[in-house]
Amino acid sequence: MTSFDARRVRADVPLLRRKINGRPITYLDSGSSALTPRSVIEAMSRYYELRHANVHRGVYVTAEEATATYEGAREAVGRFINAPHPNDEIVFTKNTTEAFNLLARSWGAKNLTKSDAVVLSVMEHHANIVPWFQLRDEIGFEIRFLDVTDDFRLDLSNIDEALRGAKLLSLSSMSNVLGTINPIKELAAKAHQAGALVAVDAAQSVAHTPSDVTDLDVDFFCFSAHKMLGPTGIGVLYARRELLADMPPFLGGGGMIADVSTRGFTPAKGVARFEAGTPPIAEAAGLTAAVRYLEQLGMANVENHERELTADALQRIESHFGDQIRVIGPHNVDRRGGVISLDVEGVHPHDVAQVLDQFGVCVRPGHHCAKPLMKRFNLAATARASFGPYSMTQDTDTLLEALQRAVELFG
Amino acid sequence: MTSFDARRVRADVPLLRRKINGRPITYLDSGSSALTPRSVIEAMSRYYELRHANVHRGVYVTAEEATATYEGAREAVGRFINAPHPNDEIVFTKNTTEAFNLLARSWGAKNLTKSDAVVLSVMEHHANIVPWFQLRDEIGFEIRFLDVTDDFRLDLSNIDEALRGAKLLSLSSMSNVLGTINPIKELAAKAHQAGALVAVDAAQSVAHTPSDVTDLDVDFFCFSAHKMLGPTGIGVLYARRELLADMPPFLGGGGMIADVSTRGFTPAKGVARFEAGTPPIAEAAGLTAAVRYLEQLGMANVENHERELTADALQRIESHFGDQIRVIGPHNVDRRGGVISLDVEGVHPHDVAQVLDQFGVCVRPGHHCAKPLMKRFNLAATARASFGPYSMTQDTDTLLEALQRAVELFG
Amino acid sequence: MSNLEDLYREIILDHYRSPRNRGELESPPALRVEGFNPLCGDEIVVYLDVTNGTLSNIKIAGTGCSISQSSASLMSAAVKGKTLEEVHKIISRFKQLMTITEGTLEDGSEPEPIDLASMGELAALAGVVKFPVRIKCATLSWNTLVQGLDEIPA
Amino acid sequence: MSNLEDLYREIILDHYRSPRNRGELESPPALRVEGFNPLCGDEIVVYLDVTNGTLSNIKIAGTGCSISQSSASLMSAAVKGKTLEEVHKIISRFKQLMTITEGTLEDGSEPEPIDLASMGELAALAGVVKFPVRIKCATLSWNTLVQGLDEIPA
Ligand SMILES: Cc1ncc(COP(=O)(O)O)c(C=O)c1O
Ligand SMILES: Cc1ncc(COP(=O)(O)O)c(C=O)c1O
Repeated sequence: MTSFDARRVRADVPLLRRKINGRPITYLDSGSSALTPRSVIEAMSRYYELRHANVHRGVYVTAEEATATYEGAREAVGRFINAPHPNDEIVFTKNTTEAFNLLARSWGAKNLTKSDAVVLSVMEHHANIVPWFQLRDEIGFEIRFLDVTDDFRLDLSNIDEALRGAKLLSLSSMSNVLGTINPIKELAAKAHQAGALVAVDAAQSVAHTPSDVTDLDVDFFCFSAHKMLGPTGIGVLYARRELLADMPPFLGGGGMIADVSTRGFTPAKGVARFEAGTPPIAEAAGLTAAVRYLEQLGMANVENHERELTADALQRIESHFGDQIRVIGPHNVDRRGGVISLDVEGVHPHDVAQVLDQFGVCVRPGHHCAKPLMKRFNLAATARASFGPYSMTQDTDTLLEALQRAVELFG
Repeated sequence: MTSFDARRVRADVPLLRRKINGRPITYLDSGSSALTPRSVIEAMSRYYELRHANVHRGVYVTAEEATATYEGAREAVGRFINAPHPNDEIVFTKNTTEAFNLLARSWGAKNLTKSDAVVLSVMEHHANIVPWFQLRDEIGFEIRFLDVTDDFRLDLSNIDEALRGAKLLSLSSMSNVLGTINPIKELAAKAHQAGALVAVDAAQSVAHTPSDVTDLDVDFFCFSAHKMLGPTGIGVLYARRELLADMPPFLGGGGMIADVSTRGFTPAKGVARFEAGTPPIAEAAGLTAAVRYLEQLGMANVENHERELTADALQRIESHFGDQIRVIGPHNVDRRGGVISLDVEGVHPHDVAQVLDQFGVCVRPGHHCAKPLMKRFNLAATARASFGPYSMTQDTDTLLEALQRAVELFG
Repeated sequence: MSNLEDLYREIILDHYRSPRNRGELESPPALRVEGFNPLCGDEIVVYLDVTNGTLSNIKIAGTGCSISQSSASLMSAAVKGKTLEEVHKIISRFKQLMTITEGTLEDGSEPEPIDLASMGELAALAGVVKFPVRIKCATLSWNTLVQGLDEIPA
Repeated sequence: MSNLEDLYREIILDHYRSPRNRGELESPPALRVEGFNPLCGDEIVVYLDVTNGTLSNIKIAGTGCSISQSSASLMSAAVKGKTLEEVHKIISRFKQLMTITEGTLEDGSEPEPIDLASMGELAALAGVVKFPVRIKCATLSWNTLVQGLDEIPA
């Protein structure tokens, strides 16, 4: 914690100076999208002001600089998640969702057949469910869902059975509804032993805990820049080099080919094969700045800071509201991140969020793109508060004040 | 021309103040990617500083504002290309390339069978070729290529035959190598008569000529923001409402579903069905600003301005260099845009671009993602200069000076 | 600035806490129509009995927020027992109430000037228009009703 | 700042205008290897005759820019008639010349300090490293040669 100071992070984020309904904004929706520090915004402005050009093939100075900016982001991201060969393993997509579609349509379409199985969990985000359904509907493999226990953990009681004969285990590292952190390293070892590859939906964890694909020993790792203080419009698929080298292309077009004639085409080698068309160049500059910013904070510091905030918030919600507000997620902060889903007795999440908005408190009501999980717990929706590195206890204070009003209004 | 003043446009573009190798930059690569005016850069910065949040489902103020920003871009783009029902017809993609992949994988996969045919042309960009090859390699329809004449026009001598029994005619409105403007309106009428739908690759024309999908009477229209003074990371697929309503989803994930269970999913209705995951929100803000900027210039003014520049440049290149430099494209400015591909006798395009860079002149060497066209004219590459609304005759002056040096060095 | 009291008027909270005409009707003979707001997961089911040109009975089932639930309850109270002609008038008046932004009801017709006094309890929903994202909640049951009426053979 | 004369030295322009060892060899017996730069469309074909551990003949075909063409020509002149051992030494010295940025040759080995004087005409390519995008042009023929040598049975 030495050098970490949330007040300084807060000062770096211009949006946190805004007032909402007469009150300073209390941003508790980092789980949907994190706020951007000034350095990220400026990295993109500077890019457009000084060195914007299309990448690759350019010989002139700004085109070389744009290319270096773009390829530099691969290095930065690779370092951030400890990918051994960034230039052969980091593919830029538009978001986590596209990363999973690429994975399904490329690796999946090539390697899965009718008699195979893919293992997901009931707590997955739709991004890690729907692409598999779409592919399955075409080629007919089996999709197995690991259940979630009543205390909001992955149900691993039948994991060996679930993995038997499976080709892929694809799991989120942190649930975007429950906050639950899954034991990816242990599960990856188990899956590999069973002969399955391992894909991780790291969208929710990447800005809140350290990421190390080498230590975790996973094969695919997907996330979005906008959840890690970076820009919209860019996401990442990490794929282990040997696997990526064998994956057929997904989107077709310029930049992903070795040759094209009027009869057919030959795809390019390496990561270029998966990056058709003009890539998100300014966004790559922003992502690099976001990575640098998080590295300077130190991801272990961020994790500690958010764990303390979460422990405090969980404790205060429980002691203040008792049975009136149910937290849909683990109650202690062991293997749990700063995503707090609330079910307020007698008040619909939409109304909770509406009342909170009046206090400048930003939380998200809804199914959070995790309908199977909602169904598992018989909920239509929750109101979700989530922390970022700029969050502080004063945010929890305002949250409690506003929740109190919601409870009173509908009580 | 009344109010159009290229000097003012130039003053709006920060990058044009840069010096390259000691000389003011001469940016002649707008065909690859256009430069961004300050208003576009600021629209994105302001978005991040004031109202960044994830779209949809949000109840709090900034989430509503972000949603309004994003949906507002649909309206702005719809107005710009005269789409009758923007909210049901404008889909945001990451670039033109993704737009064509979406078209092929959604409309194409649903409507094309082994016995069908799709008509393209030899002058298409890979973005409008490779996705069709990929789909064909799976389902086996016929792809017919319209040829290009020796004077760089679409060869329409056998158009009726080519269209016979075809389900789709997919053509660029302006060649990114030749500058040739194709007679889309006439061809669309012919194609419709023959029972084929019409898709337009407007990537190269959208920032240089007025676009009117209603007047052209086309069914699909694809382009990228970064070629129209807007940001990287966002592109557009316009699809006629009745067609879009029937198209199955492409990418799967959050936001494109009506329901998801552990058994399967139901897709959402409308444009949402095609926008899985967190969309390019800041980029949509930038695109809106770019549209506004171009509207203020007036696309007819831009077209006139660039036509004058092109006529002047073509004439001067010919009179100065004679046979030493061949222009690979139409020689008069009738139905021709400001893309000028050069073949310099005895000097490889790579070397041309390298010498030009020394003068601060930015041109692009290469096959311009149009390999079938290159093969048609027996070229490996050209050096391409292309104009934007900020281009002026002084750019042509410097281009000529630098070309002279290239000819001398290798002569 | 709009405040919470504009949205959550007493009448609305009352209809939310004690919804009128809650339940189901056997279908057939009743018409059963489902409405769905995919964004927030709200679901509504409207049951309609139409006899001799009169909406003789209506029941509401489903789940949703206070605005969608109270709007459904207010709607049911307003239309129950009315002739179809009157029902259509009520719908069109409600529609006007909601059309500070365009296209709140799906048939796209134009709004007219509105007389709040004539609307009874429904007028309590007037505050919703100050909260544009909630308009979808308020109109869910009404759109579902319209859809049901469209299915009734003329 | 780097200028054009660094890149386009006289020797380079000379080898570009009058390429050495241009042509083809019948294959087989000669080994034929293709190199390809997908970014700029340059293609190179290298023909190799190896007899008794010596690169007895080499021919270059294909098209490309002045840098890729002259580098191929310079290469052919440098390696022709040399033993394979000597050829590998020349390759590794050329590699060092190009490694201001990492990974210019594909085998990823480490560079050592370099003695320009010992390199003869090849030293003319030293200016290329100041133009990082052109390194790919200069190394195309060399990577193709390496690929060919790898295919020769030991
Ligand atoms: C005619 C044409 N089509 C398609 C594209 C592809 O656009 P993008 O790279 O933005 O997908 C381009 C630009 O390179 C183009 O000029
Ligand atoms: C766990 C998880 N997976 C995937 C996603 C999808 O990310 P995106 O919308 O950036 O594609 C999200 C965010 O919504 C998430 O929280």
